Amino acid sequence: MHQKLMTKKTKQVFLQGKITPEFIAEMIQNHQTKSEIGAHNIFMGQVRKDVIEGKNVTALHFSCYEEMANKKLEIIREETFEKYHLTCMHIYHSLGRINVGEICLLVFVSAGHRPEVYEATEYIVNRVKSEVPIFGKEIFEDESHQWKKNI
Amino acid sequence: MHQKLMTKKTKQVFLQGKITPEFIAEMIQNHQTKSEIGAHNIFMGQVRKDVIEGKNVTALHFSCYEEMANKKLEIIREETFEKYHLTCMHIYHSLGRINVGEICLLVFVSAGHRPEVYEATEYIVNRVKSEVPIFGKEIFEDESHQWKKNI
Amino acid sequence: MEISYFGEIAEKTNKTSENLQEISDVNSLITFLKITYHLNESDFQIAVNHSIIEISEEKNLEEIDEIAVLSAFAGG
Amino acid sequence: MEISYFGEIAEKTNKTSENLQEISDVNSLITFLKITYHLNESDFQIAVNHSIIEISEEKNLEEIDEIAVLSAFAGG
Repeated sequence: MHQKLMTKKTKQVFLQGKITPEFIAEMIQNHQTKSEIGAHNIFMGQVRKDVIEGKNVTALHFSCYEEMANKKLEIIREETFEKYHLTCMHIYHSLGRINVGEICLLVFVSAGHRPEVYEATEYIVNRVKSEVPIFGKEIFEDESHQWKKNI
Repeated sequence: MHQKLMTKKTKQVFLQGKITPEFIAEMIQNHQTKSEIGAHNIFMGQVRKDVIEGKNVTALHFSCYEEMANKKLEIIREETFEKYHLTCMHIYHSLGRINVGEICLLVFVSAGHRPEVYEATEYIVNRVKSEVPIFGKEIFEDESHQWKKNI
Repeated sequence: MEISYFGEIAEKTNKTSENLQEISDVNSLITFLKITYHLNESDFQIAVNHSIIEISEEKNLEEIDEIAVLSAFAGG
Repeated sequence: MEISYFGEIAEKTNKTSENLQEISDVNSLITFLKITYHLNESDFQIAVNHSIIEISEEKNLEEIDEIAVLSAFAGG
Protein backbone atom coordinates (compact mmCIF):
# COMPACT_ATOMS: atom_id res chain seq x y z
CA MET A 1 0.00 0.00 0.00
CA HIS A 2 2.67 2.46 1.02
CA GLN A 3 4.76 1.23 -1.90
CA LYS A 4 1.85 1.86 -4.26
CA LEU A 5 1.36 5.40 -2.98
CA MET A 6 5.04 6.12 -3.34
CA THR A 7 5.24 5.08 -6.97
CA LYS A 8 1.91 6.45 -8.16
CA LYS A 9 2.21 9.74 -9.96
CA THR A 10 0.05 12.34 -8.22
CA LYS A 11 -1.71 14.61 -10.67
CA GLN A 12 -1.12 18.31 -10.24
CA VAL A 13 -4.39 20.02 -9.27
CA PHE A 14 -3.37 23.31 -7.64
CA LEU A 15 -2.23 26.20 -9.77
CA GLN A 16 -1.00 29.57 -8.57
CA GLY A 17 -3.39 32.22 -9.93
CA LYS A 18 -6.33 32.12 -12.32
CA ILE A 19 -7.09 29.39 -14.88
CA THR A 20 -6.84 31.05 -18.28
CA PRO A 21 -8.93 30.41 -21.41
CA GLU A 22 -5.66 29.57 -23.19
CA PHE A 23 -4.89 26.86 -20.64
CA ILE A 24 -8.34 25.35 -21.25
CA ALA A 25 -7.88 25.54 -25.03
CA GLU A 26 -4.60 23.67 -24.70
CA MET A 27 -6.31 20.91 -22.67
CA ILE A 28 -9.01 20.56 -25.33
CA GLN A 29 -6.31 20.44 -28.02
CA ASN A 30 -4.43 17.73 -26.13
CA HIS A 31 -7.53 15.51 -26.16
CA GLN A 32 -7.97 15.63 -29.93
CA THR A 33 -5.49 12.79 -30.46
CA LYS A 34 -7.64 10.49 -28.30
CA SER A 35 -9.82 9.02 -31.03
CA GLU A 36 -11.92 6.91 -28.63
CA ILE A 37 -13.47 10.05 -27.08
CA GLY A 38 -16.93 11.15 -28.25
CA ALA A 39 -17.98 13.55 -25.50
CA HIS A 40 -16.34 16.06 -23.19
CA ASN A 41 -17.96 17.98 -20.36
CA ILE A 42 -16.22 20.89 -18.66
CA PHE A 43 -17.32 22.69 -15.53
CA MET A 44 -15.75 26.04 -14.69
CA GLY A 45 -16.20 28.00 -11.48
CA GLN A 46 -15.91 31.75 -12.08
CA VAL A 47 -15.51 34.35 -9.32
CA ARG A 48 -18.85 36.14 -8.99
CA LYS A 49 -19.33 39.73 -7.87
CA ASP A 50 -21.46 38.94 -4.85
CA VAL A 51 -22.77 41.79 -2.75
CA ILE A 52 -22.52 41.10 1.00
CA GLU A 53 -24.00 43.66 3.38
CA GLY A 54 -23.68 46.33 0.73
CA LYS A 55 -20.06 45.60 -0.12
CA ASN A 56 -18.95 44.23 -3.50
CA VAL A 57 -16.72 41.19 -3.66
CA THR A 58 -13.76 41.99 -5.94
CA ALA A 59 -11.75 38.80 -5.56
CA LEU A 60 -11.41 35.47 -3.79
CA HIS A 61 -8.17 34.44 -2.14
CA PHE A 62 -7.61 30.69 -1.90
CA SER A 63 -5.24 28.60 0.17
CA CYS A 64 -5.22 24.89 0.95
CA TYR A 65 -3.83 22.14 3.15
CA GLU A 66 -2.06 20.69 0.18
CA GLU A 67 -0.97 17.29 1.45
CA MET A 68 -4.46 16.37 2.70
CA ALA A 69 -6.07 17.98 -0.36
CA ASN A 70 -4.03 15.89 -2.79
CA LYS A 71 -4.87 12.73 -0.86
CA LYS A 72 -8.63 13.53 -0.97
CA LEU A 73 -8.44 14.41 -4.66
CA GLU A 74 -6.76 11.09 -5.42
CA ILE A 75 -9.62 9.27 -3.64
CA ILE A 76 -12.21 11.32 -5.53
CA ARG A 77 -10.44 10.50 -8.80
CA GLU A 78 -10.38 6.77 -8.09
CA GLU A 79 -13.99 6.61 -6.93
CA THR A 80 -15.17 8.63 -9.93
CA PHE A 81 -13.50 6.19 -12.32
CA GLU A 82 -15.12 3.29 -10.44
CA LYS A 83 -18.56 4.89 -10.65
CA TYR A 84 -18.60 6.27 -14.20
CA HIS A 85 -17.29 5.08 -17.57
CA LEU A 86 -14.81 7.83 -18.34
CA THR A 87 -11.80 7.97 -20.61
CA CYS A 88 -10.13 10.70 -18.58
CA MET A 89 -10.72 13.39 -16.00
CA HIS A 90 -8.80 16.47 -14.93
CA ILE A 91 -9.31 18.77 -11.97
CA TYR A 92 -7.60 22.15 -11.55
CA HIS A 93 -8.06 24.62 -8.70
CA SER A 94 -6.49 28.04 -8.26
CA LEU A 95 -4.56 29.26 -5.25
CA GLY A 96 -3.90 32.92 -4.38
CA ARG A 97 -5.94 35.91 -5.44
CA ILE A 98 -8.50 35.39 -8.22
CA ASN A 99 -10.43 38.46 -9.37
CA VAL A 100 -14.13 38.68 -10.25
CA GLY A 101 -14.71 37.19 -13.73
CA GLU A 102 -11.70 34.90 -13.55
CA ILE A 103 -11.86 31.11 -13.38
CA CYS A 104 -10.77 29.32 -10.21
CA LEU A 105 -12.03 25.74 -10.73
CA LEU A 106 -11.95 23.48 -13.77
CA VAL A 107 -13.33 19.94 -13.95
CA PHE A 108 -12.82 18.29 -17.35
CA VAL A 109 -14.34 14.89 -18.06
CA SER A 110 -14.17 12.84 -21.27
CA ALA A 111 -15.87 9.61 -22.35
CA GLY A 112 -16.65 7.50 -25.37
CA HIS A 113 -20.33 8.34 -25.15
CA ARG A 114 -22.17 11.21 -23.53
CA PRO A 115 -24.72 9.77 -21.06
CA GLU A 116 -22.60 9.86 -17.91
CA VAL A 117 -20.41 12.92 -18.44
CA TYR A 118 -22.89 15.44 -17.00
CA GLU A 119 -23.50 13.53 -13.79
CA ALA A 120 -19.81 12.64 -13.39
CA THR A 121 -18.91 16.33 -13.63
CA GLU A 122 -21.49 17.30 -11.02
CA TYR A 123 -20.34 14.47 -8.73
CA ILE A 124 -16.70 15.61 -8.91
CA VAL A 125 -17.53 19.30 -8.36
CA ASN A 126 -19.68 18.50 -5.32
CA ARG A 127 -17.02 16.30 -3.76
CA VAL A 128 -14.25 18.87 -4.38
CA LYS A 129 -16.38 21.52 -2.67
CA SER A 130 -17.34 19.43 0.34
CA GLU A 131 -14.30 17.22 1.00
CA VAL A 132 -11.14 18.97 -0.14
CA PRO A 133 -9.48 21.30 2.43
CA ILE A 134 -9.45 24.50 0.39
CA PHE A 135 -10.01 27.81 2.20
CA GLY A 136 -11.18 31.06 0.64
CA LYS A 137 -11.52 34.69 1.64
CA GLU A 138 -13.93 37.03 -0.10
CA ILE A 139 -12.02 40.26 -0.62
CA PHE A 140 -14.10 43.45 -0.73
CA GLU A 141 -13.41 46.73 -2.55
CA ASP A 142 -11.98 48.28 0.62
CA GLU A 143 -9.60 45.27 0.98
CA SER A 144 -11.47 44.04 4.07
CA HIS A 145 -12.39 40.36 3.86
CA GLN A 146 -14.74 37.64 5.03
CA TRP A 147 -14.11 33.88 5.07
CA LYS A 148 -16.19 31.93 2.56
CA LYS A 149 -17.94 28.73 3.69
CA ASN A 150 -19.33 26.03 1.43
CA ILE A 151 -22.51 24.69 2.95
CA MET B 1 -46.06 37.39 -32.87
CA HIS B 2 -44.83 37.57 -36.43
CA GLN B 3 -43.48 41.05 -35.69
CA LYS B 4 -41.61 39.69 -32.72
CA LEU B 5 -40.06 36.90 -34.77
CA MET B 6 -39.06 39.36 -37.47
CA THR B 7 -37.22 41.71 -35.15
CA LYS B 8 -35.58 39.11 -32.93
CA LYS B 9 -31.96 38.50 -33.77
CA THR B 10 -31.45 34.85 -34.65
CA LYS B 11 -28.29 33.46 -33.12
CA GLN B 12 -25.79 31.87 -35.47
CA VAL B 13 -25.47 28.16 -34.65
CA PHE B 14 -24.03 26.55 -37.77
CA LEU B 15 -20.36 26.91 -38.59
CA GLN B 16 -18.56 25.59 -41.65
CA GLY B 17 -15.90 23.12 -40.45
CA LYS B 18 -14.66 22.08 -37.03
CA ILE B 19 -15.04 24.04 -33.79
CA THR B 20 -11.51 24.92 -32.69
CA PRO B 21 -10.09 25.11 -29.15
CA GLU B 22 -9.22 28.76 -29.90
CA PHE B 23 -12.87 29.53 -30.70
CA ILE B 24 -13.89 28.00 -27.35
CA ALA B 25 -11.18 29.96 -25.50
CA GLU B 26 -12.49 33.16 -27.05
CA MET B 27 -16.03 32.36 -25.86
CA ILE B 28 -14.76 31.74 -22.33
CA GLN B 29 -12.81 35.01 -22.48
CA ASN B 30 -15.93 36.89 -23.62
CA HIS B 31 -17.80 35.72 -20.53
CA GLN B 32 -15.24 37.03 -18.07
CA THR B 33 -16.76 40.51 -18.11
CA LYS B 34 -20.10 39.11 -16.92
CA SER B 35 -19.57 39.46 -13.18
CA GLU B 36 -22.91 37.88 -12.26
CA ILE B 37 -21.76 34.46 -13.55
CA GLY B 38 -20.47 31.90 -11.04
CA ALA B 39 -20.63 28.67 -13.07
CA HIS B 40 -20.15 27.59 -16.67
CA ASN B 41 -20.77 24.15 -18.12
CA ILE B 42 -19.60 23.22 -21.61
CA PHE B 43 -20.46 20.09 -23.55
CA MET B 44 -18.40 19.20 -26.60
CA GLY B 45 -19.13 16.44 -29.08
CA GLN B 46 -15.94 15.08 -30.61
CA VAL B 47 -15.81 12.83 -33.69
CA ARG B 48 -15.00 9.32 -32.46
CA LYS B 49 -13.12 6.66 -34.45
CA ASP B 50 -15.93 4.13 -34.47
CA VAL B 51 -15.35 0.78 -36.13
CA ILE B 52 -18.33 -0.37 -38.21
CA GLU B 53 -18.16 -3.82 -39.78
CA GLY B 54 -14.39 -3.74 -39.64
CA LYS B 55 -14.02 -0.30 -41.22
CA ASN B 56 -12.69 2.74 -39.33
CA VAL B 57 -14.63 5.99 -39.34
CA THR B 58 -12.25 8.79 -40.32
CA ALA B 59 -14.69 11.71 -40.43
CA LEU B 60 -18.30 12.81 -40.20
CA HIS B 61 -19.86 14.98 -42.88
CA PHE B 62 -22.75 17.15 -41.68
CA SER B 63 -25.48 19.00 -43.55
CA CYS B 64 -28.73 20.50 -42.34
CA TYR B 65 -32.12 21.89 -43.32
CA GLU B 66 -31.06 25.29 -42.08
CA GLU B 67 -34.34 27.20 -42.03
CA MET B 68 -36.15 24.52 -40.03
CA ALA B 69 -33.06 23.89 -37.87
CA ASN B 70 -32.81 27.55 -36.85
CA LYS B 71 -36.51 27.61 -35.99
CA LYS B 72 -36.18 24.49 -33.80
CA LEU B 73 -33.04 25.86 -32.14
CA GLU B 74 -34.86 29.10 -31.31
CA ILE B 75 -37.64 27.08 -29.62
CA ILE B 76 -35.09 24.99 -27.71
CA ARG B 77 -33.36 28.18 -26.59
CA GLU B 78 -36.59 29.77 -25.35
CA GLU B 79 -37.80 26.65 -23.57
CA THR B 80 -34.41 26.14 -21.92
CA PHE B 81 -34.47 29.67 -20.52
CA GLU B 82 -38.02 29.07 -19.24
CA LYS B 83 -37.00 25.81 -17.56
CA TYR B 84 -33.60 26.72 -16.05
CA HIS B 85 -32.12 29.80 -14.39
CA LEU B 86 -29.35 30.62 -16.82
CA THR B 87 -27.47 33.82 -17.56
CA CYS B 88 -26.66 32.76 -21.10
CA MET B 89 -26.43 29.82 -23.45
CA HIS B 90 -24.69 29.22 -26.76
CA ILE B 91 -25.01 26.36 -29.21
CA TYR B 92 -22.65 25.75 -32.12
CA HIS B 93 -22.76 22.90 -34.63
CA SER B 94 -20.38 22.16 -37.47
CA LEU B 95 -21.30 21.62 -41.11
CA GLY B 96 -19.13 19.91 -43.70
CA ARG B 97 -16.38 17.38 -43.07
CA ILE B 98 -15.14 17.00 -39.48
CA ASN B 99 -12.28 14.57 -38.91
CA VAL B 100 -11.85 12.13 -36.02
CA GLY B 101 -10.69 14.00 -32.90
CA GLU B 102 -12.24 17.29 -33.99
CA ILE B 103 -15.17 18.98 -32.25
CA CYS B 104 -18.53 19.23 -34.05
CA LEU B 105 -20.94 20.32 -31.28
CA LEU B 106 -20.57 22.86 -28.52
CA VAL B 107 -23.19 23.69 -25.88
CA PHE B 108 -22.09 26.43 -23.48
CA VAL B 109 -24.29 27.32 -20.50
CA SER B 110 -23.63 29.93 -17.78
CA ALA B 111 -25.47 30.76 -14.56
CA GLY B 112 -25.08 32.61 -11.29
CA HIS B 113 -24.93 29.36 -9.35
CA ARG B 114 -24.07 25.83 -10.39
CA PRO B 115 -27.01 23.54 -9.48
CA GLU B 116 -28.83 23.64 -12.80
CA VAL B 117 -26.03 23.98 -15.34
CA TYR B 118 -25.34 20.25 -15.70
CA GLU B 119 -28.95 19.29 -16.31
CA ALA B 120 -29.54 22.27 -18.60
CA THR B 121 -26.58 21.21 -20.73
CA GLU B 122 -27.83 17.64 -21.00
CA TYR B 123 -31.34 18.86 -21.84
CA ILE B 124 -30.06 21.06 -24.67
CA VAL B 125 -27.77 18.37 -26.11
CA ASN B 126 -30.59 15.80 -26.11
CA ARG B 127 -33.02 18.16 -27.82
CA VAL B 128 -30.46 19.21 -30.44
CA LYS B 129 -29.84 15.54 -31.25
CA SER B 130 -33.47 14.51 -31.45
CA GLU B 131 -35.27 17.57 -32.85
CA VAL B 132 -32.93 19.54 -35.07
CA PRO B 133 -32.76 18.48 -38.74
CA ILE B 134 -29.04 17.81 -39.01
CA PHE B 135 -27.83 14.95 -41.19
CA GLY B 136 -24.50 13.16 -40.98
CA LYS B 137 -22.52 10.66 -42.99
CA GLU B 138 -19.84 8.49 -41.42
CA ILE B 139 -16.92 8.54 -43.85
CA PHE B 140 -14.67 5.47 -43.83
CA GLU B 141 -10.98 5.16 -44.68
CA ASP B 142 -11.80 4.03 -48.24
CA GLU B 143 -14.07 7.12 -48.67
CA SER B 144 -17.20 4.95 -48.68
CA HIS B 145 -19.87 6.19 -46.28
CA GLN B 146 -22.87 5.28 -44.19
CA TRP B 147 -25.62 7.59 -42.92
CA LYS B 148 -25.59 8.16 -39.18
CA LYS B 149 -28.87 7.94 -37.24
CA ASN B 150 -29.50 9.26 -33.75
CA ILE B 151 -31.82 6.92 -31.91
CA MET C 1 -45.42 22.19 -55.70
CA GLU C 2 -41.77 22.32 -54.63
CA ILE C 3 -40.49 19.36 -52.57
CA SER C 4 -37.03 19.54 -50.94
CA TYR C 5 -34.88 16.53 -50.08
CA PHE C 6 -32.27 16.37 -47.32
CA GLY C 7 -29.64 13.97 -46.04
CA GLU C 8 -29.82 10.40 -47.24
CA ILE C 9 -33.07 11.18 -49.06
CA ALA C 10 -31.29 13.67 -51.32
CA GLU C 11 -28.71 10.96 -52.00
CA LYS C 12 -31.37 8.39 -52.90
CA THR C 13 -33.39 10.78 -55.09
CA ASN C 14 -30.16 12.21 -56.49
CA LYS C 15 -31.60 15.72 -56.24
CA THR C 16 -32.11 18.37 -53.54
CA SER C 17 -35.55 19.43 -54.77
CA GLU C 18 -38.10 18.99 -57.54
CA ASN C 19 -41.39 20.47 -58.63
CA LEU C 20 -44.37 18.10 -58.54
CA GLN C 21 -47.70 19.28 -59.90
CA GLU C 22 -49.83 16.19 -59.20
CA ILE C 23 -49.28 15.97 -55.43
CA SER C 24 -52.18 17.32 -53.39
CA ASP C 25 -51.90 15.53 -50.07
CA VAL C 26 -49.45 13.68 -47.86
CA ASN C 27 -50.66 10.25 -48.95
CA SER C 28 -50.01 10.93 -52.59
CA LEU C 29 -46.54 12.27 -51.74
CA ILE C 30 -45.74 9.07 -49.82
CA THR C 31 -46.95 6.91 -52.69
CA PHE C 32 -44.85 8.95 -55.13
CA LEU C 33 -41.71 8.52 -52.98
CA LYS C 34 -42.23 4.78 -52.62
CA ILE C 35 -42.82 4.15 -56.31
CA THR C 36 -40.34 6.56 -57.83
CA TYR C 37 -37.42 6.20 -55.40
CA HIS C 38 -38.16 2.86 -53.69
CA LEU C 39 -38.14 4.50 -50.27
CA ASN C 40 -39.68 2.79 -47.25
CA GLU C 41 -41.83 4.74 -44.83
CA SER C 42 -39.27 4.00 -42.09
CA ASP C 43 -36.57 5.77 -44.16
CA PHE C 44 -38.04 9.25 -44.16
CA GLN C 45 -39.84 12.01 -42.28
CA ILE C 46 -41.96 14.73 -43.86
CA ALA C 47 -41.80 18.32 -42.67
CA VAL C 48 -44.56 20.75 -43.63
CA ASN C 49 -43.70 24.36 -42.87
CA HIS C 50 -40.81 23.25 -40.65
CA SER C 51 -42.84 20.84 -38.53
CA ILE C 52 -42.57 17.07 -38.77
CA ILE C 53 -45.99 15.56 -39.47
CA GLU C 54 -47.25 12.09 -38.66
CA ILE C 55 -46.77 9.95 -41.78
CA SER C 56 -50.24 8.53 -41.18
CA GLU C 57 -51.79 12.00 -41.13
CA GLU C 58 -54.33 12.75 -43.83
CA LYS C 59 -53.32 16.23 -44.75
CA ASN C 60 -53.81 18.35 -47.82
CA LEU C 61 -50.77 20.12 -49.17
CA GLU C 62 -51.04 23.66 -50.54
CA GLU C 63 -48.84 25.32 -53.14
CA ILE C 64 -47.75 27.78 -50.44
CA ASP C 65 -46.56 25.07 -48.03
CA GLU C 66 -42.86 24.43 -47.58
CA ILE C 67 -42.48 20.67 -47.92
CA ALA C 68 -39.33 18.69 -47.16
CA VAL C 69 -38.48 15.01 -47.01
CA LEU C 70 -35.81 14.25 -44.43
CA SER C 71 -33.75 11.25 -43.39
CA ALA C 72 -33.02 10.42 -39.73
CA PHE C 73 -31.46 13.19 -37.65
CA ALA C 74 -27.81 12.78 -36.77
CA GLY C 75 -26.72 15.99 -35.07
CA GLY C 76 -24.18 16.09 -32.29
CA MET D 1 3.36 17.74 19.25
CA GLU D 2 3.10 19.90 16.12
CA ILE D 3 -0.35 21.41 15.39
CA SER D 4 -0.97 23.14 12.03
CA TYR D 5 -3.58 25.84 11.45
CA PHE D 6 -5.28 26.59 8.14
CA GLY D 7 -7.68 29.14 6.68
CA GLU D 8 -9.55 31.34 9.14
CA ILE D 9 -8.05 29.36 12.06
CA ALA D 10 -4.54 30.46 11.06
CA GLU D 11 -5.86 34.02 10.98
CA LYS D 12 -7.41 33.73 14.45
CA THR D 13 -4.37 32.06 16.03
CA ASN D 14 -2.09 34.37 14.07
CA LYS D 15 0.22 31.45 13.29
CA THR D 16 0.35 28.52 10.85
CA SER D 17 1.64 26.01 13.39
CA GLU D 18 2.90 25.61 16.91
CA ASN D 19 4.40 22.94 19.12
CA LEU D 20 2.30 21.88 22.12
CA GLN D 21 3.78 19.44 24.61
CA GLU D 22 0.83 19.08 27.00
CA ILE D 23 -1.79 17.88 24.48
CA SER D 24 -2.39 14.14 24.60
CA ASP D 25 -5.90 13.73 23.24
CA VAL D 26 -8.53 15.46 21.12
CA ASN D 27 -10.47 16.77 24.10
CA SER D 28 -7.47 18.57 25.54
CA LEU D 29 -6.71 20.08 22.12
CA ILE D 30 -10.29 21.39 21.88
CA THR D 31 -10.09 22.86 25.37
CA PHE D 32 -6.78 24.51 24.51
CA LEU D 33 -8.22 26.08 21.31
CA LYS D 34 -11.29 27.39 23.15
CA ILE D 35 -9.37 28.93 26.01
CA THR D 36 -6.34 30.26 24.17
CA TYR D 37 -7.95 31.50 20.95
CA HIS D 38 -11.62 31.85 21.94
CA LEU D 39 -12.67 29.49 19.15
CA ASN D 40 -16.08 27.84 19.13
CA GLU D 41 -16.46 24.18 18.24
CA SER D 42 -18.58 25.19 15.26
CA ASP D 43 -15.66 27.24 13.88
CA PHE D 44 -13.20 24.41 13.30
CA GLN D 45 -12.56 20.88 12.16
CA ILE D 46 -9.68 18.67 13.29
CA ALA D 47 -7.80 16.46 10.85
CA VAL D 48 -5.62 13.66 12.16
CA ASN D 49 -3.36 12.14 9.51
CA HIS D 50 -5.41 13.83 6.76
CA SER D 51 -8.80 12.57 7.94
CA ILE D 52 -11.42 14.74 9.59
CA ILE D 53 -12.37 13.28 12.97
CA GLU D 54 -15.59 13.72 14.90
CA ILE D 55 -15.08 16.54 17.38
CA SER D 56 -16.87 14.41 19.97
CA GLU D 57 -14.45 11.53 19.46
CA GLU D 58 -12.34 10.52 22.42
CA LYS D 59 -9.07 9.95 20.72
CA ASN D 60 -5.47 9.90 21.92
CA LEU D 61 -2.99 11.87 19.89
CA GLU D 62 0.53 10.57 19.29
CA GLU D 63 3.67 12.54 18.64
CA ILE D 64 3.84 10.89 15.20
CA ASP D 65 0.32 12.03 14.18
CA GLU D 66 -0.11 14.87 11.72
CA ILE D 67 -2.64 17.20 13.37
CA ALA D 68 -4.30 20.15 11.69
CA VAL D 69 -7.06 22.54 12.72
CA LEU D 70 -9.10 23.70 9.72
CA SER D 71 -11.83 26.26 9.09
CA ALA D 72 -14.82 25.55 6.81
CA PHE D 73 -14.00 24.37 3.28
CA ALA D 74 -14.57 26.89 0.52
CA GLY D 75 -13.23 25.33 -2.67
CA GLY D 76 -14.78 25.90 -6.07
